[in-house]
Amino acid sequence: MESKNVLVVGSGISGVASALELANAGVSVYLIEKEAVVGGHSASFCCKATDICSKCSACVVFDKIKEAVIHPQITLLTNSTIKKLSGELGNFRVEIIHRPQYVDEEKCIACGLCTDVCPTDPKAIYSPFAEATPFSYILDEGLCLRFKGEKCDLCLESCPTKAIEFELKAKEQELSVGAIIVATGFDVFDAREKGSLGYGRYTNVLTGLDLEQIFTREGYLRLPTNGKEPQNIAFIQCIGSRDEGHGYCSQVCCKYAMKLAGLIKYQNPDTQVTIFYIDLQTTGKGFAQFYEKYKESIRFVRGVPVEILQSSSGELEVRFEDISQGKVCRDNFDLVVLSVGISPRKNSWDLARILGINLADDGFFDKKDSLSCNETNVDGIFLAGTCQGPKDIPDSIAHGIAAASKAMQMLAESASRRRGN
Amino acid sequence: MNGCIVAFCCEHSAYPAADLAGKLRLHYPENLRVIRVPCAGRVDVIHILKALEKGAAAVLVLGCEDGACHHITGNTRAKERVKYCNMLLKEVQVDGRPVAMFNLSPNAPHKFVSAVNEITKIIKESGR
Amino acid sequence: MIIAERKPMEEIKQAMAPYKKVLVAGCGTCVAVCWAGGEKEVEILASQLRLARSAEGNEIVTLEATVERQCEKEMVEELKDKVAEVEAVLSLACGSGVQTMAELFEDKPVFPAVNTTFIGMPEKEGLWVEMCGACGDCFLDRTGGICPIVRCAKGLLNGPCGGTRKGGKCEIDPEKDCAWVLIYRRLEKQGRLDLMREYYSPKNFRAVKRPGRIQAAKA
Amino acid sequence: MEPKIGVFLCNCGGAINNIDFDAAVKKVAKFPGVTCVNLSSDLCLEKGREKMISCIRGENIERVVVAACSPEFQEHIFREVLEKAGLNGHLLSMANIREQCSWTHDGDVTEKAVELVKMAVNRVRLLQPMEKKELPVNREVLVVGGGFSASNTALQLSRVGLRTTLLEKEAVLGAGTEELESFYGFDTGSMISAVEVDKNIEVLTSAQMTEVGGKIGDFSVRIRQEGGEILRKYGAIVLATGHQTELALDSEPQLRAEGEAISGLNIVSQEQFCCMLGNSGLETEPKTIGFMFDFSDENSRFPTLTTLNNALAAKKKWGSEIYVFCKNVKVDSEGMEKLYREARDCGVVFLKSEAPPRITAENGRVKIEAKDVFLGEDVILACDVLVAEELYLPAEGAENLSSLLSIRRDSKGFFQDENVHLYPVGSEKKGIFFIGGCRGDLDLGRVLTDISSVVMKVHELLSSGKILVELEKVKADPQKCVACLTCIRVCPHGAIQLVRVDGSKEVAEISDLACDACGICAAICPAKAIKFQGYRDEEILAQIEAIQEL
Repeated sequence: MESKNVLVVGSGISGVASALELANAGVSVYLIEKEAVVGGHSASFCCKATDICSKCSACVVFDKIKEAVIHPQITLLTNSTIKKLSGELGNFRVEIIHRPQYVDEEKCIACGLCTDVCPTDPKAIYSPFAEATPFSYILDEGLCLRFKGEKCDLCLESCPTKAIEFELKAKEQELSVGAIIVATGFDVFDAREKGSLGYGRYTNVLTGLDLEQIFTREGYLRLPTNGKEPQNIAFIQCIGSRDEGHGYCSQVCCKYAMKLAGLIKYQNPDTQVTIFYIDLQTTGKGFAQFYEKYKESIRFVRGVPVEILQSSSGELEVRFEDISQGKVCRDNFDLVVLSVGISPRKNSWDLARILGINLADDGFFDKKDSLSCNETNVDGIFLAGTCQGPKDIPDSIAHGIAAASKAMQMLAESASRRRGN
Repeated sequence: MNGCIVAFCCEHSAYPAADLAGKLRLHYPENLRVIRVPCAGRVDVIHILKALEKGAAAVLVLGCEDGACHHITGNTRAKERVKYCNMLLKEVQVDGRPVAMFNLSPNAPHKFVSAVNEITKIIKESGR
Repeated sequence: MIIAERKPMEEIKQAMAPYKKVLVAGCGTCVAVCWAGGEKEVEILASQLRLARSAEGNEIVTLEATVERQCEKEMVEELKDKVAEVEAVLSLACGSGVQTMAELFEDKPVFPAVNTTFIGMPEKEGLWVEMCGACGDCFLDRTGGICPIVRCAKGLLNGPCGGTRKGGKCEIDPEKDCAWVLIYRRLEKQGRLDLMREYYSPKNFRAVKRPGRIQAAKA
Repeated sequence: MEPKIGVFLCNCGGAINNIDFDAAVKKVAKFPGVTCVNLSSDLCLEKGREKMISCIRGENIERVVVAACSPEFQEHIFREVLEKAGLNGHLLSMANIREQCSWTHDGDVTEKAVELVKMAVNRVRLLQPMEKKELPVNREVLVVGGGFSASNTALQLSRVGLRTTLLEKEAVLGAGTEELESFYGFDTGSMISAVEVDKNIEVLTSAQMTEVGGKIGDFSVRIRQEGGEILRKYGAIVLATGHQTELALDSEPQLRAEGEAISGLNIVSQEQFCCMLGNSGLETEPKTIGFMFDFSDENSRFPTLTTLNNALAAKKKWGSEIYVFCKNVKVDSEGMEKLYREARDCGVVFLKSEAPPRITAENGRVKIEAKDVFLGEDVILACDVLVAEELYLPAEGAENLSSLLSIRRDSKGFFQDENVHLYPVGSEKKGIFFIGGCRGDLDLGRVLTDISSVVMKVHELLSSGKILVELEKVKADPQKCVACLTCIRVCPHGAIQLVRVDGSKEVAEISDLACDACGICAAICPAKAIKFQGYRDEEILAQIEAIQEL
């Protein structure tokens, strides 16, 4: 039986963009997501506007997610992953597993009554982060007393719309779709792997993603240790990019580092900001103006530091080679931000096995050939976004729309071939 | 109740930011009254003057960030109109009550709250 | 079309000081198109007046009306009952509109709220420039369609003067193009440069009887 | 006669706990025109909506106010509820008493909630019904340009069943694909033959647009070809006019050569170097080659891409010594870091300097001096050939094309304003799209993505042949309009045109297809002739009236 609908795996910005384009073109879309909330990493990025918009597209992500969640043609399945795939282009059968979601996102109205009555500390049922869509409460099995054998259902009683349900088991479902768009996104490079930089040991060493989430949730930057405003900040580029394990430039770190630096300088002009870099990537539409404006006020040092030590006073001492003087220097900073790059998903290997698509040598999914941008070696399965390689938000959206376009073209062709004309 | 602040909120940026501020239970003064408009460029000088005539303590126009307006020139036009409005008020020596424009994006609830707090501070200082 | 500019607020407030109830009357044609006296400007001016007077503690009641053209007796006639209710009329029309209103309602004082400035056209959105001085003796055909009486700062008939700046700019205002340089270039393009050699005797402005009267032939 | 208004309050299942709903219901009942007020706790669930429909039908209510959560998520659901109850979906006004009232203030906020409802009631009283209608659109697409992007767009559009016209100002298709051929082994010939054989594509060569009018779904384009002019109608226009490169030689201060004139020396562009590589009959193969990029233009990726590919090709073909002078190597495109490493492994020397190098001439060879950052001292190199830095610029003719279509360009002159809501391929005018080099410097991966994206966007707009619009949402009243052209100049989406109405009078007409409902024209119209349904001046002023203790 010829199926016209499409399965989009992963609801990051490129998955959402593909789903929206197909839905607006009348195709019915299954959008599955392994987490409880839609949006992936880019949903938690902050707006980096100073007196003018710094073109980071975080608000476009916000708008598109909102549009996708309420779109009638898109069936959203959170907490679900692919188990098995069979069939071929135009007639795929996909088996999906739903992890039990104890709070039904349709019913939950985020009133917070359950959190008030919950006896555990930290609370087992809590409000999602600011950027979460659907904005429904999350129940953590690890903390909840009921999953430790106790008969506690205080939250179940207090819930006005009966959204909480404990006796849920993982359930399976089979979908028949015409094409599949893989938009599983990326893993943020774990900065702990670079032990000498002290991420995870020193609280004032953050990653780029941490800084984004601080601005999204608090709106301004305070030192994690003492809550004061940092006076002296360092950004270290190429963490987990352009090194032995990652033979590629993650394309996003220089841009988000400079835009965050611009935001910090705008909020507090006398903060000193230093960016340690290998090659400054100042490309992209609209970035020339931004770079001209902040070129003078940010100190750029060529060369990536190797070690960060925390002195007794809590200040971070960064050891780096100052190339212009040709000797090793030590500078003190209140805060160090490691601009972590984009790495392939840890579980991309077993998804590739299920779908039968190849992995490229750098760990991302492989394109069919150098002249195609979404097709994979399996007809009918397309790649969208950072699962195929590092991209920034506008490129991920464009890549998602392109994947939708290719899926739609292939469906149109296979349908006409079947009709024999 | 020392009079209300009337805020014309663009439905692409300021209105969703106000909703997000609500979801995060961020608090701001109660005397704010939000009027939803399709774009900051829809707000006309007469709307602001009529609000002031009705006794508003201050009038806010909240639009998208400069350069990120869904309708390209909506927020710049609004900025011009607010400037023109302030000039009109100065002509009649009624410039004790602020008319201000703020730019923000839909995922910046903190900017919405700080805009409202800033205007409330200005009103208190001018002793309205 | 006729271009006008709103009078400074100080003047209008003084004119309206003695009155408690006034009619603010706008005109829907020329002054509306140049954003000086249309329906929108009527509302803004009325609102300003009410704000100013309530700040001074002596309220003013304003009636607002805008007719299609204030220089037509039949159209201004429609305001008859509104004018009856008020003590004075503040008209945002050009000079001829204000006088038509004053003629029809002689018992009530009529005050202009705009200064009628010139006959002109929009250079770009929001910027109007003077094009014609209504001298009554048009000789645009011989100056390539550019009027030196109005667009040359000195109104020379046989320009350009000796002070033209580099780039064909006017001696008096470096921003403005010298009208005669523009005339020269256009005539050059049309191959009618011999017109520049002609001598134009001064126009006899006194001969034009004021006020002008034109009786159409096919009445 | 006052319309009968029904107000539906929702306490959100108890989540809204700082509003005294009983007092609120009493106060709301007293508002003029309100015939029934109901309180429920689950308006957004199926049960609540059923009750609402039966109440609207029962009390034959003509206007509905819903005081509950934010309209962002629920407004379209309540519009469907009204339609099910037989009421026009537009006669609804929402009061946000949850996110913008109960959740953001502590203490009792009943007073504010009642006032928000009063504002919604005042507005709903003036709302007028609006019809939806499907307007027909022309399904033909005009693709301007004849290079890689344009031809591939036409091929993919024909695959989804849309007819395209390729407009190429040169005599032949396939211009500007030299780099693609040499770097990726792309075969331009097969692309051109595929275009010629495709019955959905009509090719007009050595043709140019002279005039564009109309709007999305109905563009009328005048095309000049060999002296003759034809007028054609299109539904959408895609610009794929590509880019051009220009040597940064004459514009570069530091490239002033002291002593010998530099014109005699062997300074070439990347394209010329590509051709040198191509032709085997070169008399003297250059022994040392210098490359330069990223000094006068730090925003382009293209110079790095072409330099790395040419350097590698030269190394393999002639084995000559290659020195690259640059400030930062732009590797933020797919596969660029791999190329950069491959070049270094092959022995290409990269010298990074902050200041641009000084070019001088020395007995017939090009001398380059630059202070290398890592060595910390001046490097002086004499080389046979210097591939000078190139500026990546919009194709010539971009200037008059953008004035022809009256669309905005970005700060470097490329098409597409730097507004994130237009990305990836849109413009501020619906139905006009840009792809490839004409909207910025894009590497091959991004160009391919652009092509497929524009195919999707055009398919979405045109393939069904009709677009559903709200009829006369923003309308200019012909009686009041004095055709002062202000709205036409102000409209950011070019949706307003002058049309002749009943014979002589010309008035402004707002096209429902092109209008994006922003209301800028309604605010600026001097004669207040433009009405924006739902946000008319009366409706906004009525909300201000409702604010009590101002």
